[in-house]
Amino acid sequence: MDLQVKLPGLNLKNPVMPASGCFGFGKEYSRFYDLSLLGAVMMKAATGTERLGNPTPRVAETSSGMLNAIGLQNPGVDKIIAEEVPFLAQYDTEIIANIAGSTIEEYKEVAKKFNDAPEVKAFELNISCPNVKEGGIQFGTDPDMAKEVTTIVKRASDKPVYVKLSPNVSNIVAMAKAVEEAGADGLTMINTLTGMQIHLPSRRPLIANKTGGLSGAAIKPIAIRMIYEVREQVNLPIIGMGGIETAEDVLEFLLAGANAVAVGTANFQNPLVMPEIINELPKTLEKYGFSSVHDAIGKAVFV
Amino acid sequence: MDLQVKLPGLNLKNPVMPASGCFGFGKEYSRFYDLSLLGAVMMKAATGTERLGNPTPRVAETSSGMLNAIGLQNPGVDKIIAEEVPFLAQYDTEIIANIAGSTIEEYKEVAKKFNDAPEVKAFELNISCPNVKEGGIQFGTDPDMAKEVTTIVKRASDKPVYVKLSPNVSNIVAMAKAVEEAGADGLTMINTLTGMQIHLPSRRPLIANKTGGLSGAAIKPIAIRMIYEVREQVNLPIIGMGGIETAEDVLEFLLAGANAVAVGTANFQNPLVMPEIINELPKTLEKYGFSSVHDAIGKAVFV
Amino acid sequence: MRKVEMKLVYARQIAEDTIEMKLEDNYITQIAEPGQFIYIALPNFTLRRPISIADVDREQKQLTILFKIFGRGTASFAAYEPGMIVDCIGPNGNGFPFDTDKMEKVLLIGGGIGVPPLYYLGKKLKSKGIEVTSILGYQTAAQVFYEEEFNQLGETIVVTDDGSYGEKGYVTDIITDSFNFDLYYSCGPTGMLRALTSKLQDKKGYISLEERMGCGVGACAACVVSTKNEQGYLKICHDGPVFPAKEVIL
Amino acid sequence: MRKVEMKLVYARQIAEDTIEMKLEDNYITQIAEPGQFIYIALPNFTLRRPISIADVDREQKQLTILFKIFGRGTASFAAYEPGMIVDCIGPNGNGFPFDTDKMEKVLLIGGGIGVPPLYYLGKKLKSKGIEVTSILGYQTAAQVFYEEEFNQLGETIVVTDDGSYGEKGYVTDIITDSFNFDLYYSCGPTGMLRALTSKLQDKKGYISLEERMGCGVGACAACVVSTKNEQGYLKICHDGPVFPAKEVIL
Ligand SMILES: Cc1cc2nc3c(=O)[nH]c(=O)nc-3n(C[C@H](O)[C@H](O)[C@H](O)COP(=O)(O)OP(=O)(O)OC[C@H]3O[C@@H](n4cnc5c(N)ncnc54)[C@H](O)[C@@H]3O)c2cc1C
Ligand SMILES: Cc1cc2nc3c(=O)[nH]c(=O)nc-3n(C[C@H](O)[C@H](O)[C@H](O)COP(=O)(O)OP(=O)(O)OC[C@H]3O[C@@H](n4cnc5c(N)ncnc54)[C@H](O)[C@@H]3O)c2cc1C
Ligand SMILES: Cc1cc2nc3c(=O)[nH]c(=O)nc-3n(C[C@H](O)[C@H](O)[C@H](O)COP(=O)(O)O)c2cc1C
Ligand SMILES: Cc1cc2nc3c(=O)[nH]c(=O)nc-3n(C[C@H](O)[C@H](O)[C@H](O)COP(=O)(O)O)c2cc1C
Ligand code: FES
Ligand code: FES
Repeated sequence: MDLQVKLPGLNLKNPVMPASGCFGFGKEYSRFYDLSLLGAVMMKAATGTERLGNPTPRVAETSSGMLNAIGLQNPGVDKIIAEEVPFLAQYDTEIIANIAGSTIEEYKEVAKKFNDAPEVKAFELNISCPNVKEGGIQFGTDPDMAKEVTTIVKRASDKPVYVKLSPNVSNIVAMAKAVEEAGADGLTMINTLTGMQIHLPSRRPLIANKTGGLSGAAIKPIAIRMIYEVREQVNLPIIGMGGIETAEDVLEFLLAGANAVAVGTANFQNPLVMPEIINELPKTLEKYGFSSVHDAIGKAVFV
Repeated sequence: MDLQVKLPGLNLKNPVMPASGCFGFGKEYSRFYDLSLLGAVMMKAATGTERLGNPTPRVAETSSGMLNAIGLQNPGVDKIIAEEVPFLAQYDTEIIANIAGSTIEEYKEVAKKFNDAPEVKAFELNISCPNVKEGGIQFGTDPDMAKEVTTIVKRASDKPVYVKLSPNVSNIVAMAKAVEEAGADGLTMINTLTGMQIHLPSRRPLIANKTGGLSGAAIKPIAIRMIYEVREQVNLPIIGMGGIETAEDVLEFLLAGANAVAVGTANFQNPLVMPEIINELPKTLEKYGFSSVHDAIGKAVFV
Repeated sequence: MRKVEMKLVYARQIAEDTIEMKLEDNYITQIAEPGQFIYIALPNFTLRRPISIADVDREQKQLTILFKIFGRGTASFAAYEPGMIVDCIGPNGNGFPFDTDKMEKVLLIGGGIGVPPLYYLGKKLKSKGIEVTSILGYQTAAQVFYEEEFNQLGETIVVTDDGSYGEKGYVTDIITDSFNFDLYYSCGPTGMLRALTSKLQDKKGYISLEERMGCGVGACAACVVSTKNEQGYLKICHDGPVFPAKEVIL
Repeated sequence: MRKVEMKLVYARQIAEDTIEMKLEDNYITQIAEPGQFIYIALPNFTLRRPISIADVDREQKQLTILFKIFGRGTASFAAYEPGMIVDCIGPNGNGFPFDTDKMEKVLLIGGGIGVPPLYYLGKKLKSKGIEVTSILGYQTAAQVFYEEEFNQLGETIVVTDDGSYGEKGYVTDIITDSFNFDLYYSCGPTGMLRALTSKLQDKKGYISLEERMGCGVGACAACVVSTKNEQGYLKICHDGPVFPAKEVIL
């Protein structure tokens, strides 16, 4: 069974990769399995300088999901290039850098630095992190700002840019079209939905940041709907994510129009989930009558 | 324990009522228990004339939730007033009419007719049903259109109008403020999030209408977040809903700023869920140190 | 119709992916009629699963169901062990109507997991002196079940799609003009019901339908079927699942 | 650290809402150190639950855990029966450091469900000839557990908040200057640790911390704690849960 997927800048041996922020820079999960099994690795968000993130508690459990408000804790782009990228580069997999910032200037700076790291094959432009107050949320829900930051990052680097879309919008297609016009090479979707949990004993939001991003199986129907809508109207490749737990989920995303997929929260439940999915995928494709991953992409959209 | 809640037009003996569309017009559930136990009943959506709704399948199961695309099937406002309202009026509970339509004219007409039904104590203005293609969705995601329809309905009737907000928006506070300006007496939130499921064997969206509204425990964190945000900035009473299954969930909604709550999907799992919640509520309030429902409202917001 | 706790007293696999269970309670078993269903809650699944009542023993207070492991819900239900409590609503819907004064011979046509409700119906009809002939269709030999039970009711013809057991073909291939009956009753996949009702359009018959359900009690309008008359949509869970064959549009 | 299936071989309630379990496997039991934890998956809960290792029997390949029924996850775990398989990651984190050459007497201070990891530590230290004194604090008599087990390790003082058993008060009330020890180890609620570390600020000690976790393996940065030095945040699941008392900001 042919699992390969070719996307701008990326030759994926299979369509499965970890979602940004759910896999650190790979070291911890490399204790569980060989990272060369993965189609790619999306690194944790990088900002211009070190970020300490939000106070704790940073996570809460919800029905079939979880909330997180990590707040972009990361050692900063320089340290990531010096210490994390070389570790991942040992493996036979593609490295995608997740770029974040509070200002357009910061996005540009991070992009420029990663541009000089040859091991990094593509960028995921994180304009949708709901946990950064200074600006992240506006970039991700306003088409004009999304366009602007995409344009700047495209100009600052020659690597393919996949823009990560926020689901917290009235019109996902408008967002996708805006970044398409700005020259995005692809889309990744969806980021988390903004949610909250109240801790009854303390009568306060449980997450110290009050709100957090909802991820996990709970949001899968929203991810599928948004990918489907965007695939109908926009010509960019899509890396889909949001609640993937099984090979059947992967196929559902492919049918809805994703070209590849990322797995986030499910890693926390089962650190071996990605190799297990990759292992199951050929059987699952065959069961539903597909001869390759490519064969399944968008099949539920254009009929 | 005092469970009473007073809201514009409504004297609720307790804050629990069925969510519109999940309880029909009460007849079916009256076979399970005495509807006088309920604080109120939100009737299924009414349109100007009979609607047949969407083709089947109309529902799909998701992780901790479900999708529905009933499509406003209902016998039309006249028949509802003639046949359904009198049945509900037998019970010692408050009746709320859910008003829907494809045009502003239709909303106005339905409101006018219900205005003459003395048993109906308040309106829930359904500007957010994602399953009506002609216009419903625009009303619910565009602040100006929401304002317009609210203004018209307010003018057409003297009953208090609770506007039902859609969660499929970038900025829920802007929507709430818009309808507040238009004279809304209260808000009900949230309606369902638009989602989709792909049926793998047929390679097509499972729901005949393609997309459906996601409800159930999966969406509770989004409902809590939106209610909290609106409560911080808007002065209208809120009837909260989205994933309520237990008395602790009710308390969570109250703390986040809801003045009363509605239970939807959970009725399908357990037809007795509302009497069970009402029965548990005093113990739950006591456990967390509250002396009445009123005492808990908004306690997590203003601290 | 009530929400009751039924006790699983017996479970076995009787064919490929097909489970037979007996459930005990004081209420549903005392009033259930052939064609009605129970609506079963499974932990951690949002929606209940509708399963037809395949037989009832009022004295023993036991109800039999037969179900196929289809998706994740039925798979988890199949793992239940005797002694466990099953959260059920029932009996739901309306059963197969019959007026024993007006009929002598009936034909039962079941397809796959549509066979079960016909068993309780056939038993009831036979006990009232009606002559029962049954045609039971399955995909393949491994999926055949309840042949012996139907044999006790009257002439029974088993058909398999691949001919690996009984006659080869579809149930509709079997029904020739030589069949002589006043009324037919059928339950099975929609494709089969469509073929059957068009083949038997001159006959009076009742068919039992399936649709994805929300509430299961008539409140949500998820499970509708179009009718040929002015009634518009009917609710399968509430107005059915059994309908006169000529009334509904499949 | 691996993902393994452990077999539940023994379970009993040992105090109010408090369960003791023994789990069997070939891997975790062979390498687990005092202070490490296992990370347990429960069906239909998104996140795993971290539970400290309370004792290990390498020969029997059994590991003991003690946990309190706190919310829905631990309640569902408490209903597990012997023979069932438990999906665990472990052993996670770093245990309590000790250098037996440099110490003679240690003080263990446990609060409530923070007591368990100290038991395995105390056993290990005693076996190396270290003198162990334990102060165990509980809310009330009904919640006291493992007093007998700690008595085997050395002098043990039980304290309850309400005085219904042992001394009345908090563990910090008990520690007077007459206590003589080289090092202390503690685990318990954050409030207790805060009071304790400030009272014992001149002493060297190690404390075990709790925080809500995502991955449990160091990848997601959910479970951080601030440090007093240039390290910034450390991850409790990966760099802890045990930290030098003077290094972290509670
Ligand atoms: C009135 C009625 C009587 C039935 N009687 C029987 C019976 O006696 N034996 C038997 O094996 N099956 C019967 N079915 C079908 C049975 O309900 C489905 O096979 C079952 O719900 C599938 O659940 P799942 O979790 O395995 O599948 P999944 O695909 O995981 O289920 C997902 C959702 O789809 C629904 N669904 C899937 N297939 C069907 C279907 N064919 N009909 C209705 N809902 C469906 C499920 O209830 C659930 O809500 C009956 C259906 C109806 C409507
Ligand atoms: C390193 C470590 C070791 C622990 N060892 C033990 C032990 O030996 N015995 C014991 O009884 N308890 C121990 N705990 C606490 C235990 O993990 C929680 O009581 C448990 O996770 C609560 O789960 P729940 O489903 O009952 O509660 P819920 O409130 O329903 O849980 C909801 C979410 O919050 C998390 N959570 C709730 N309370 C805590 C907490 N105190 N610490 C971390 N996460 C929490 C849960 O893991 C879950 O993700 C330990 C915690 C940590 C971090
Ligand atoms: C703990 C956690 C941290 C995350 N951090 C990031 C991040 O740094 N950058 C980013 O673009 N997305 C981040 N995400 C979002 C995920 O990459 C993903 O889009 C989302 O979780 C949906 O996928 P899932 O349901 O499989 O988890 C994070 C998600 C989680 C749960
Ligand atoms: C089957 C179904 C039908 C619904 N029909 C309506 C409707 O007619 N009008 C309306 O305003 N909301 C309708 N809703 C939305 C609910 O009233 C409620 O806002 C939503 O389901 C969230 O609550 P829950 O999670 O408790 O179900 C419907 C929901 C479901 C599940
Ligand atoms: S399932 Fe709700 S009306 Fe039939
Ligand atoms: S829980 Fe993920 S880093 Fe500790």
